[in-house]
Amino acid sequence: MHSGYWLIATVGIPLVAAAALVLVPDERRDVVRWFSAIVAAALFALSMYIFFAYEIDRGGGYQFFIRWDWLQNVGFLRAHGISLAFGVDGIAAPMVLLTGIVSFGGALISWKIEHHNKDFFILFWVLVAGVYGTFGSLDLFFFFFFYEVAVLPMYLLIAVWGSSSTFPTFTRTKEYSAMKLTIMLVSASILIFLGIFAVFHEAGKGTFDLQTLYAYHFNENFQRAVFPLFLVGCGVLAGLWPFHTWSPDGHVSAPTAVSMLHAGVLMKLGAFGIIRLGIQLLPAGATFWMPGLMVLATVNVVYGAFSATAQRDFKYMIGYSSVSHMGLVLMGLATMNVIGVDGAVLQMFSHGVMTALFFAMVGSVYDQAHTRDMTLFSGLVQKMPFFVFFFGLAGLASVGLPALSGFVAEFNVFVGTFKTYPWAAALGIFAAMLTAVYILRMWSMSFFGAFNDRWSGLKEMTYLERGTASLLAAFILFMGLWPAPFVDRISETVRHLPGVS
Amino acid sequence: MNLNFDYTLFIPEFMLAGLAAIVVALDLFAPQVRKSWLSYVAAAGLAVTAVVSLSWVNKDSTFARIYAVDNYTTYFRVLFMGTAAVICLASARLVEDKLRHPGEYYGLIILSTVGAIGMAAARELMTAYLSLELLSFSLYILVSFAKFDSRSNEAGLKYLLLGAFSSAMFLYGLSLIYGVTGSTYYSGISAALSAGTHGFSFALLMALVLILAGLGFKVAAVPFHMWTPDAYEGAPIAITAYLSTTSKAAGFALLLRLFGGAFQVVHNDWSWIIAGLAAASMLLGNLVALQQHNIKRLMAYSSIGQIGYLLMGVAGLSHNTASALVLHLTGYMVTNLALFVVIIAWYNLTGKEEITDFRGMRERAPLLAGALAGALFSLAGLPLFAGFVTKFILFQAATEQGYYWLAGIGVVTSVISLYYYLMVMKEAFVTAPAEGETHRLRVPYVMQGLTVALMLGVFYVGLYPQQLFSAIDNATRFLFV
Amino acid sequence: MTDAWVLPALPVAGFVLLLLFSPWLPRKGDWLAIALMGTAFGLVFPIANDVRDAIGRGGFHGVGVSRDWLNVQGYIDIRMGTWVDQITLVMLFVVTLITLLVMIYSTGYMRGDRRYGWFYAIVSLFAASMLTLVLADNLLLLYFAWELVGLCSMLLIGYYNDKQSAAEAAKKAFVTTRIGDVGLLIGIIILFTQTHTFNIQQILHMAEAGDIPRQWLTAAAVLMFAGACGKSAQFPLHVWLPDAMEGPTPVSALIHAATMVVAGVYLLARMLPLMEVVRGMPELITAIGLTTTMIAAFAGLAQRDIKRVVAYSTLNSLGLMFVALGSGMLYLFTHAFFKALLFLGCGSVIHATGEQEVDKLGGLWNKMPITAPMFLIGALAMAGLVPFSGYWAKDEILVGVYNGHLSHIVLITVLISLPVTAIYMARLVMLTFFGTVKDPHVHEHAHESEPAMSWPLILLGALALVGGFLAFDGVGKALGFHSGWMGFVYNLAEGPEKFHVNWGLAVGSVVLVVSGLGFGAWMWSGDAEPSKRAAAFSPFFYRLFYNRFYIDEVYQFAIDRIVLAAGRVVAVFDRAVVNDSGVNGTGELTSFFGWIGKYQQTGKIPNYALAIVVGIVVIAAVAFGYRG
Amino acid sequence: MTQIFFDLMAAIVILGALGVVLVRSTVYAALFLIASLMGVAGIYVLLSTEFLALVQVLIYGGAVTVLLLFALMLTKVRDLRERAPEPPQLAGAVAASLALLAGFMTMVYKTTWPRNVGQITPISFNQIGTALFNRWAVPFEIASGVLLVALVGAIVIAMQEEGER
Amino acid sequence: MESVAQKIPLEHFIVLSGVLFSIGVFGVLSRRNAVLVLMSVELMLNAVSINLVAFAVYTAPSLFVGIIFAIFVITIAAAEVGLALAVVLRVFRNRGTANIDEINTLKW
Repeated sequence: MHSGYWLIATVGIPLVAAAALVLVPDERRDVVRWFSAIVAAALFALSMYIFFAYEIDRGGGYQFFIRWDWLQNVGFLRAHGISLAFGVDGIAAPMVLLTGIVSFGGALISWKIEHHNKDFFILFWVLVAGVYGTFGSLDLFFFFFFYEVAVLPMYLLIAVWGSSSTFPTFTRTKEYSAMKLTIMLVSASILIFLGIFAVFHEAGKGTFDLQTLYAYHFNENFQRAVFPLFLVGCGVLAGLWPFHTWSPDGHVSAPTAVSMLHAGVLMKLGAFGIIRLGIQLLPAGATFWMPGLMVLATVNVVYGAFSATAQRDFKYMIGYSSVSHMGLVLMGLATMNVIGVDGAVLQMFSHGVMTALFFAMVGSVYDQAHTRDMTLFSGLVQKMPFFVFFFGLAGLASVGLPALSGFVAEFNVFVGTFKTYPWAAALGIFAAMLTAVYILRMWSMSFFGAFNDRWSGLKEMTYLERGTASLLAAFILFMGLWPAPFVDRISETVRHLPGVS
Repeated sequence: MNLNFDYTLFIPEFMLAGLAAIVVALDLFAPQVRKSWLSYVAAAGLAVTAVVSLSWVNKDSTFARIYAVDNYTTYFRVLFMGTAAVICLASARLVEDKLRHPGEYYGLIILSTVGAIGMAAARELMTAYLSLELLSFSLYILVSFAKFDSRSNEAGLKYLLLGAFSSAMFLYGLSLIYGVTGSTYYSGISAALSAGTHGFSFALLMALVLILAGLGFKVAAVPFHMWTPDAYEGAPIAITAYLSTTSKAAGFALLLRLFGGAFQVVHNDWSWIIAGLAAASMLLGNLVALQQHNIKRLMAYSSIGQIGYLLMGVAGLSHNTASALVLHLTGYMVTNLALFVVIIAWYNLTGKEEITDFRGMRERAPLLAGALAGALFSLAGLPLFAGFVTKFILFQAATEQGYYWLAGIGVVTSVISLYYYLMVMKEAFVTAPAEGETHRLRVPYVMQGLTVALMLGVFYVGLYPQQLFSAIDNATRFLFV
Repeated sequence: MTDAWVLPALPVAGFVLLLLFSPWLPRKGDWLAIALMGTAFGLVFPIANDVRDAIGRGGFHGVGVSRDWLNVQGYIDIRMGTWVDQITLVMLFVVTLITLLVMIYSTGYMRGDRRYGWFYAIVSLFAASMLTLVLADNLLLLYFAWELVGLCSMLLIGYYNDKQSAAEAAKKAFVTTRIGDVGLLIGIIILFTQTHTFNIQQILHMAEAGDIPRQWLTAAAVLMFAGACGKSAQFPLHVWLPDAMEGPTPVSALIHAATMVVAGVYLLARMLPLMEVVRGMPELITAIGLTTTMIAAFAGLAQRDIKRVVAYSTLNSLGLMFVALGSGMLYLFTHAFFKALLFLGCGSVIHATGEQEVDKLGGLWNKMPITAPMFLIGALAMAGLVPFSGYWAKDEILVGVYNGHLSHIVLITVLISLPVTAIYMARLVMLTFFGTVKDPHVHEHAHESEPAMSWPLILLGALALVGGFLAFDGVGKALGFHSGWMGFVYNLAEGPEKFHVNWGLAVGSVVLVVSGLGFGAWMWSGDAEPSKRAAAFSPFFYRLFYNRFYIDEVYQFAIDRIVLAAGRVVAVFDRAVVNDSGVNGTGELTSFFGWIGKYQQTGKIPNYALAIVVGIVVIAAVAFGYRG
Repeated sequence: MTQIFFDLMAAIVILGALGVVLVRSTVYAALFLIASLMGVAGIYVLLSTEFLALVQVLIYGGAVTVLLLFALMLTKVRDLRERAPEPPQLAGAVAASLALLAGFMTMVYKTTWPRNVGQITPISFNQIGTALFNRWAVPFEIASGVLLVALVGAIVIAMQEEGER
Repeated sequence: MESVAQKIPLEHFIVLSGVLFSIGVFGVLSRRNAVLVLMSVELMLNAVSINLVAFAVYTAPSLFVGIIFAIFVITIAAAEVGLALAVVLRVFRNRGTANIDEINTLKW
């Protein structure tokens, strides 16, 4: 067994970093940058360690387990009432790694932020802490705690460092997007909130400890009644149709690193929540409601893909493609079979890295051109071959090209789905084809063709950006070519999930 | 009957009375002393008294069964004195700039604290009522303390007239209770009610309604809340802070003691009323707050909303909910104080109190802006800050009593509240400062210290409330004897 | 044989090395790619030798070796590995050889190009993927490679990235084949869910043993066939191939003639036992192949771009291979040579003249003494004139069709296509190398290509000339195949299938081809007066052929008016209904309630007091009502 | 006899109260208030609580009413007649107070009130004093606090500051 | 004077106090002058006192808590009037009116 201190450090380090940054004077921008880069690197290393040190042959249970009692024997709480219980299983481990990768990338990409970069990184680290905390928590209270921590900095991150855009038919101000994102996400957590209350009350154990609650067998009717709360509550964060609109608008307005984290890890929290709270806690409820989720997920997949084909803004397109891809995650979860859920978790990882890469790329062109309208660009490849290369790589991953991570994940999802809902799988694969349509549409529109002289001032990506992109790309390839390290960990846990056959 | 007439129980109250006298005397007889020193003296005195009052921890004694000094009282003693100390410190600059008679100002704050403590400690109706009036009278005066500000006068008049009106209602209710049970002791009432003289039930109902109206007015529960926004807006800003903290908390201290001690046996007769008030408060407070432009009015409606959350704990009154309620109350007070310290500091520096006037706070006073953000997040119930934990526990306690629908309204309105808190934050962080107002502002060290200390308090409640919650749990145990 | 994975590994190494280091390598590293490819080509022979020896010993069943790639114990076990048998071997030989030749050729053709290193990197990647495709022992790896060759194809079609048309063509190629791939993927998944394996041999066994429910088997077969159609550009997914000519010509030769486009044929050959089990499947395949053949033949008549004509001839050939359904391996083999030859010839012409409109070329015979005859050989082989390789291969197909249980209409249709093919090949040759010089300026500049380009032409020309003789057992035996080449390729247990000539068909086809050639030569001789008259005579047909039966327009309509329009509708719905009404509407409604509540606050004391009293009265009323 | 006395006093109380709330002239209203409060004192007498009656007369009759009249004079120098309330306000007031009254009446009607407590022993001033300073010392102290606060407050608020008018 | 309890039922006092209280409420709701509003509040407080005394006499005469309570009520009422008048005067001095309809700058 490994020490749980490593895991708790994933939350502690960013929180301490945020607190430490408060003390740095505003003007010392480089100190902030270097400090954050070092923190990010440390977290990345830590995440790698946690992921690779997770032992496969132990039946997929929780490792790196640690428990610090936090609030107990008081009020309605009994022993271990609320404890800082941490541990990762085979599902959380890849998510921890994902967070490490994306936050490292995000921190590096944010190097060029000049405006109050101290504040930016404080909020950034709080966000990262929240994400790590959610993935690591084995306590219902702290799960929700960190879940909200992850949402909390989003408003300022978007509203202060984001950008407003004007489109032919409407305008998206950053304040609007930030507000919508925050309000929608917090609204969704209302349902989780109530669900948690119900679960706690029903179990009557006086504790929020998840493992204790997992051991309790909830009445079937209760499960059916409460599961939708978790499903929709977490689903909104996962971009569940029709509660997805916060996501594309949020992307459009967010600064690069925030978009990366937002699509890269934040949306994963939702799907992760469905597993942790929904499936694990209320398996019978999950079994009962999953056909409904399958319908919604299919709508997600197809709807997102269709929407994406009509977008002119890079970020909108990627945003809607995220909706579509997160739909695949939900689809995988809805199968309730090992391969499908495996695929869903793989897709979470894959989409996280891939979309982070997307946004990193969009950021590098937007920072120079101050527009993201793909119709205005043309022949970018001649000026920015690296940019196009990485963008293309991410695009191909999202298309589901083999040898890239997207394929492994989508394939599992489709296989899993096909077993139970062939029609949904067929529609999903059809949407994967639409993905090719919009990715290539963008490609041929903006990257190829005669170079538009208006953009002669554009420069190739900086070395820092290339490095970041390479990091992300490396993981796309790693998972695409050799998925075993991921699949071994995930499947070992998934096969033991209750209700998953 | 063997009654205990131990006057040592009142040492903290006597100290406070003495302190008030000292402050007034200092103002009167030493005019050359800088007036801000008065606030330090008052705050120091309050702090010392708070420490002294700690010596009654875990002692359960009453004065003639009228005035209990148990953990509950001790808790609120410390809480109220702490709050008063903060208010005194925070008002220093304001009083110097805008108000006259600083001695009386601080003296009244201190005396009002006595009233508030009395409300928490009283186990008898008359005492409770008189304590309430002591607090109220002080507040009437404090609200209209800005004599030359017609808004302050107006606020004072409204508060006073409506306060008198509603205290008459309250009294009528008390008189009926007295008629129904023949006692003014909580224990006597409880005993009479559990003896089950059901013929009285309609009078009892009427009495409960009227008492709730009176206390509802005190804590500003809808529909008895109408004075709140006006009084908040008109009052000197530090008094607004005081109104939103001690005044409310004292109301709840009384409510808990009264309903826990006297009316718990007829829980079914009133719990739904409080639930209704809670729902109405949460909804109206948070909805109307959406439309506000003045920060004080906004805070007024926000506090109405908060009252709704707290009432939720009263509706399903039990030991657990009471603990949760007091925990939330504490978190709310600390947070609100932090927020108001920021607002006061900003007001002192800029003289403005519209929400749009907060623009550029991040540039001009980063510390204040940071605290503002933290406090607003806390009020909205987001984690890392006090509001999340306390609200979570409060709502959980309420749902344990079956009030899922209330908790539902509670969380929905929390989200609504997040919207207007974020609008404030938007001005502070996103909007650029106006032309020519870009220079850094120098926040006095006292205010800086207060801000930091209160924010640490917010984090303490939010991040590790075990001791606090245990203490509260110990305190609320005495409610139901 | 068990080490066959080395074959794709070599070009993969080339790809990685070039991708990372090509800017710093001398000549951008083309030598590296060529050397690695050459090694791979060389390594085919030991493998072939092994297989041949194994067959000689009897009981050869193909050699597979695989490793775990993704394993969820008890649920899914994907093993990646190689499988070597005769079909594989044919493909390996073709792929490595053609790739090598194209790479050599490209040193001349692509010289000085800005992205020279990238070109070699992608061609290496393509070679690797194609080799993986043919070596794959399981459907998933096959799909893996299938998609990757598609990617390389797309990248190379869009190689001239400053041309919008190239980008569009690349997009079209990828999306169109992707439609087929969707089918393939679903087919694979269906097979997996029914058999719990991806291993091709196991699946085939189960299919033959009838272990797979009929309806699923049918679905899988049809869907996989759709994949084959996409990749091999069969009707109705053929539209991308002519446009793919936007890529550099060597690429057209390699990918869009010799190797990638026959992947569909390869897939069908690989899955033949499964296809044959399904009722109606062979008929479907034949029908699709025939349609493609006819469309391509007629459309080829009217094209103006030299490469497009060859592209249609490719379609034509692919159609034939489909018609043959498994008996087309010889055609596949020889087609690779003569079609690569044709394309490289075209490249030579284009390189020399900088022009690819046939209307502007002409009279190049003397100017290009090597290219022209080689091109002629290729054209004649394509037309199927005896004794060029195409003849024998085509004869094989005709015999197969004749002997098969198919309707005579099939045979007649195929026969009809023969003279048409001959006519447009003749037209191509006449317009390019003979006839009058239309553009003196172009003619002036024309010159023979450098050796690096000519030698591959010559080699391919030789192969196109003699490749067909493999059909004779004697030749096969002389090369060391015990039962002749055909026997080697097709039959393991049932004994060698002899090459037998159906004289009627043989003579008939020759007559048809010769008459076609003659007619073509007459039509386009000199100033090509007869052809103009013919075109003027029936403008309808001319336009129909020239516009490729308007199939592209149909697609364009489907994409623009259905898919993209649906996308726009969904996007507008999302904006207007979901967001502006659903999300913002909720917010505004909430705000409106606040607005109503706000104005209850009148500022007047009596009103406030009234609220208190009303509150009390209401609560009391409820309480009394509840109690009373 | 007792009943008649009660009816008389009740009539005075209620008519006086009605006068307070209905009469337009503010000074008359104040005089009606005196009448009404004296009626209340009569009720106290009826209930054998003479001490309270005395207090009532002294405080209300002597102090409060004078104070009120004083205030009226100070604030309404020009116009001692109050305008009638707006119809909506009046309607609301009538409806609300009638509803409240109905509530009280229902309550009275529905509740069984205690009877026959036996003989009332008049309570002496002594007893009241002892109780106030002994058992009820705490409320008494607090009440004195309230008075102090009111005193200080009234002075602070009403005091004419330097430079004012 | 003979005992009241034999002659007059307790209800009469409660009805009287109820009516008085309601009239007071009506006054608060309908009067426009702040001083008159205050007078109406006094009526309400007196109603309370009547209640308290009546209950004291009828239910627990030996403890006479109600009478003590009534004394406190009267005390508070007096203090209230004093304080309120100070505030009214202050308002009048600043605004020139004691009409509560016109004191409505703080609203919405």
